[in-house]
Amino acid sequence: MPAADPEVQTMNYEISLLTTMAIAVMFALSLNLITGFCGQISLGHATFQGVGAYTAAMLGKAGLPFLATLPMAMVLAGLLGVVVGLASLRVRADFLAITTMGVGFLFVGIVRQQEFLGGELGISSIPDHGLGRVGFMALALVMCIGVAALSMYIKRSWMGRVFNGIAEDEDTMRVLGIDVPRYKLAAFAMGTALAGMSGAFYTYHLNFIGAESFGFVESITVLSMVVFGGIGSVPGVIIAAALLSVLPAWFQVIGDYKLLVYGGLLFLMMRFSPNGMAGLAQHVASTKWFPTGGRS
Amino acid sequence: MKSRIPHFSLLTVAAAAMTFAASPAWAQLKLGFNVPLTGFAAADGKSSLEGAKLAVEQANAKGGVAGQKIELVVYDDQATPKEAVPSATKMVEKDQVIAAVSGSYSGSTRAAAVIFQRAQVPYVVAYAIHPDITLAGDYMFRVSAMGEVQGRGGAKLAQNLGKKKVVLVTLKNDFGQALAAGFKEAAPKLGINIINEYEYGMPDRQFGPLVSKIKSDNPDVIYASGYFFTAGPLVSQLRAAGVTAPIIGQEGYDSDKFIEIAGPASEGTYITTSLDRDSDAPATKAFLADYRKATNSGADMVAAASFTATAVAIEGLKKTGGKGGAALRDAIAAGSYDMPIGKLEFNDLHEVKKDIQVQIVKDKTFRRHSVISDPVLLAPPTKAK
Amino acid sequence: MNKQPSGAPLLSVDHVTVRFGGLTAVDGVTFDVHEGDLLGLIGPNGAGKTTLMRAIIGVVQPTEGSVSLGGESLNGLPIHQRIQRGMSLSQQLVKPLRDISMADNVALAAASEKTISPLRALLNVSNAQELAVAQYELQRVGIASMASQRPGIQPLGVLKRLELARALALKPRLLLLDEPLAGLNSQEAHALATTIAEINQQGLTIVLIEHNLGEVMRICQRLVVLDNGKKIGDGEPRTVMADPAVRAAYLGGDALGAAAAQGQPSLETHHA
Amino acid sequence: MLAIELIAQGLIQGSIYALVALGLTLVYGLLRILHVAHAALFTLGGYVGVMVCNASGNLAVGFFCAALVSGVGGVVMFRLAYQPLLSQPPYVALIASIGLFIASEEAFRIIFGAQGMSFTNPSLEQQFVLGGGLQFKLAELLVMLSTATIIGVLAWLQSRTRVGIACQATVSDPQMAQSFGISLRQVRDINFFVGSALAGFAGVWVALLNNLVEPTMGSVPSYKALAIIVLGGLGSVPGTLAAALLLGVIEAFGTIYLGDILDRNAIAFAFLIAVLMVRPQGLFARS
Repeated sequence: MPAADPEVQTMNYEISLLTTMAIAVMFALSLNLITGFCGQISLGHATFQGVGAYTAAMLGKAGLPFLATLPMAMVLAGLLGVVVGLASLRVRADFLAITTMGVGFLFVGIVRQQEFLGGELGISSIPDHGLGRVGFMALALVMCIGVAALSMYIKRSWMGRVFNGIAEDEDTMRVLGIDVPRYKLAAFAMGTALAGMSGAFYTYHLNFIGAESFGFVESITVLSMVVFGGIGSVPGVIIAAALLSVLPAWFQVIGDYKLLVYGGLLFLMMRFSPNGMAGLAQHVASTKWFPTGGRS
Repeated sequence: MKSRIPHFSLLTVAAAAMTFAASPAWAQLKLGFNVPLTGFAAADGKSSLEGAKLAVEQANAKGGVAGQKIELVVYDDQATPKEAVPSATKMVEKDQVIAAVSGSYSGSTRAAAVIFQRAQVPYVVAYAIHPDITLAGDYMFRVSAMGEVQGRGGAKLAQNLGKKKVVLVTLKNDFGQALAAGFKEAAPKLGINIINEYEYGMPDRQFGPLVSKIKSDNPDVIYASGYFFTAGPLVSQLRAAGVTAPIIGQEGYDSDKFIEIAGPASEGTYITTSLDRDSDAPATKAFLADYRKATNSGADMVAAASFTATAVAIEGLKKTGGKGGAALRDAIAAGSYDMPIGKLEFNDLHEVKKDIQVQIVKDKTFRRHSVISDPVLLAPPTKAK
Repeated sequence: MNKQPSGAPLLSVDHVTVRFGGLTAVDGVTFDVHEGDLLGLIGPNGAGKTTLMRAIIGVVQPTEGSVSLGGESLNGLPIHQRIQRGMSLSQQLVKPLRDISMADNVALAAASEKTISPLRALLNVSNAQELAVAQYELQRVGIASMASQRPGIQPLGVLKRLELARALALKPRLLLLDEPLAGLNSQEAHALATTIAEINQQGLTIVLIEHNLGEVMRICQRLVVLDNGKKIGDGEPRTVMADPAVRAAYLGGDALGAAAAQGQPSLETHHA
Repeated sequence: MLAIELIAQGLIQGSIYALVALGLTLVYGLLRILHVAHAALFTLGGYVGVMVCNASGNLAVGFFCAALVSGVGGVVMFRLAYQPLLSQPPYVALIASIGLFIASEEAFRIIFGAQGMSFTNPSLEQQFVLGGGLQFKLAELLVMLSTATIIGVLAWLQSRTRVGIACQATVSDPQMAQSFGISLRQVRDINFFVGSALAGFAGVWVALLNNLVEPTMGSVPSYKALAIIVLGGLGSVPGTLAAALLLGVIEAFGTIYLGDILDRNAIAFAFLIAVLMVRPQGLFARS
């Protein structure tokens, strides 16, 4: 194994951190479509990242190049998303969070029992993506920017306006002639497909996956990123996802108190600024420096 | 309707300050160490850290290596690959560790192994038992017996105890599965009949249904894999339901906490491990005493394995006078070590071939029961396979 | 300018019955609404008016009978398909979207072709055309000056007009108004009733549920009276109110009934 | 014979689920908050129970202190965390509760150590041999007995006393209840106290059954109780009890006969999702 030339080698830490950030932002933005724009709370979103990750891993080991596994990962995750979406339409609004949580446990429970998916040992020795560490990071950043741009576009389009209406009051939207179930399914399909993409990147970034990496804890973490950033706010979610995804690495210095601080931050943000960082920024902007008041 | 948000710029300032904290680096021999200090594996992480620290303190007390003190650079990887990758990359690049030791579980250690191999940093693994770790490359070393080997040892113990019908209770993680695979591989050759196998998850503590089913199976012996926080409740519930068949455990049980939790029910439990409490070997006796002095608690298998892995790395450094890379790799590979968990020599796959110590719980403590040293049965995999 | 009732009715309610468990809220009600009508649907509290309205709009599925629009049965269709077929409802409890402007609220209704399917909605961004429609409808109901403000800070009268503007922006063939005057003082009620009458005269068929008898008598050409789920009166306002059965069931024979019986409601009528 | 034992084990596990889920149902029925941090009070009860019992040598005192401390803890959590967030959308309280739960698990680890705690001399260990080789620990019998009595008393309180009726009224229509002179704050405090005390009580039972309390013992109840209150129909005490016991028995049979297809959690949630597909309003709630 030839040693990579020292200069590039010292940047690996930053490169892997940036790649982790890009994947986390992609994943958080995909949930933001479902929960942020369309108001459907999902406590099982890591399941769709898992579907994407396992699809990419299996296809990769079967010989497909990384870029070919990407669309397949998105399609499969999106399909499962539609199925879960259909099921969730039958359920009362406040049961949706618990139903999606149930789907999350079902996914982990089934995957870890299947031998062809590596069972408890997970899937390892996944072939290299062949783009080189910097190339892979660049692709991840490009796709991440693409998802952000798509989110901004959707928010400004009529689909975004309808999603915003559904999030606030479904019944009124029905009376305005909106086919609410189909819009919810569209949000689920897009959100889960993008989560599948982030899963494919996750697989090739860590080149080793196990069912445990897509469980309830991960679903809570990504939901916290969206809510911490400011539900529905694309810049807020991007910043929150980037920060929270590498927080454990920065918090090494606090070591033992890392999760305590993470839990505390989550609670304090919700307690004092329910609209997350976006709400905080908006509040600071509207009172301190711009007395004329931005959007109240 | 929006609630009035009080002025809270303090929160944003606090978040910003966090990002710039960095640890100062001195010119010393840096030894990397990834260990789960938080999360579900924090209990083992604590013992592992104590063991590694003891080894470093002892080495520094004797003048360190070639006049330089050894600094243990500790990273909490929460026993998950997601945390292990950045930690390992940072150890290799930022801290530029000369060697590294794993005090963590298999998931995180496998992910870190790839990074240390690529950076040509020797990585000595304490108790993570997944086969992929040493397959990652020639810079990888493992000081404890692999899961399959321990599983085969367990089958041999069952045969030695003259038991025929066995029930397997397997913890659903790679540790449990590797042990079960080893046991199932050896059982038919030793005339042992596995009548049933049941699985349970890491968070499970109540085993009522499992215990009832085992009672109806009425086996001669039970081979149950787990850690003290799962095995303690399992053993006490088995005995409470009137199951009297002997129970064979593994190094995961090997902690005083197991006896404390299971209480009187733990009496007579066998475990296949590599830390012999009644050993007359000086290294083991010294370690047990030093550990109790340093932490005023009894040493467990995880602490002994982490101490051993750290000591092996340090002895390698002594031989190369503090040089790392290929020289350190060859020095470690060639060495033979007298450690608390036995006499160690690495084979070509850098696995160790050593005997299995069988301990039994007698009046509230682990005592020596027997030693299993079947060179064929317990041979670790070699590069050829 | 009384509209001649043209041939086929626009909305026909045929023996509609709605039962919840043991309770029969609507019992075999039948009536037709023709193009251009302004029909008042009245009756004492609990007469089944709102339940009938919900059966027409599709919130509730009738146990028996059928509702059809322009000759086409609506049975089994979800709400949004009834709306897409030209029906529109202004709800009793006004629920505008609070974090967007009044104009945007109405524009959302005006964009019904673009939002017919999620894909088409994704491909359309501009709302200039819809904002123009919104401006026109808001102006038509007399609250154009507040177009860019948020609904949250508006008085009830304005919100009721916003609800009306939103219903009109759907360009419906039939407009159902569920107690639009509820909660308004007499000037506001009178002004809004006049606006409703003008919109009807501009050619829109309207079915109005309302308790404010004074205004109903003034602007409606025809009344249907419900009591205990049954239809007990259908026809000209004055003849219907003179019918003893209606007065007995509806007013229990107290003062207001006497005034109606004299045939001179104190308010002047606007029948052009 | 095995079937009887499996049912018995299912009821034992179901009793623990019932005690935890009951508190959650009272809180969710009242405030529509997904109170994930409720499981932290379960863990707190476990620790207090073990420490007090080890110190005083008397188990009953341990139970009493655990219920009391957890109960007060619940009310404090309500006042500090949820009261100010009542006007916010539901996900705000959910994430705040998750943050509280993560922080509390870590606090337990830092204060009480990662290795967990056990009873110095575990009690209720005596064995009971019933007919046909059925053998139980005294603790296993008592957990079922105490759960039944507590829930019986609670159901009686809820339907027969003024306070109980006030609580039920507040659940169905807070504004209406207020207009009848019921102090919402008082009702919410009572519900939080009783619900949290039950969780603390359950924590001590689990400590007894496993002879182990550890920082992460609340992680499974934190999400499983949510599944139970949905199954039981929100806010209904009998519904929650029935759902908890049923889930316990289903898990007992599931782990044995479905063990190699689904793990324990997957079985519970497969059952929940199947029920919700057939009866969207939950198993025992009226439609």
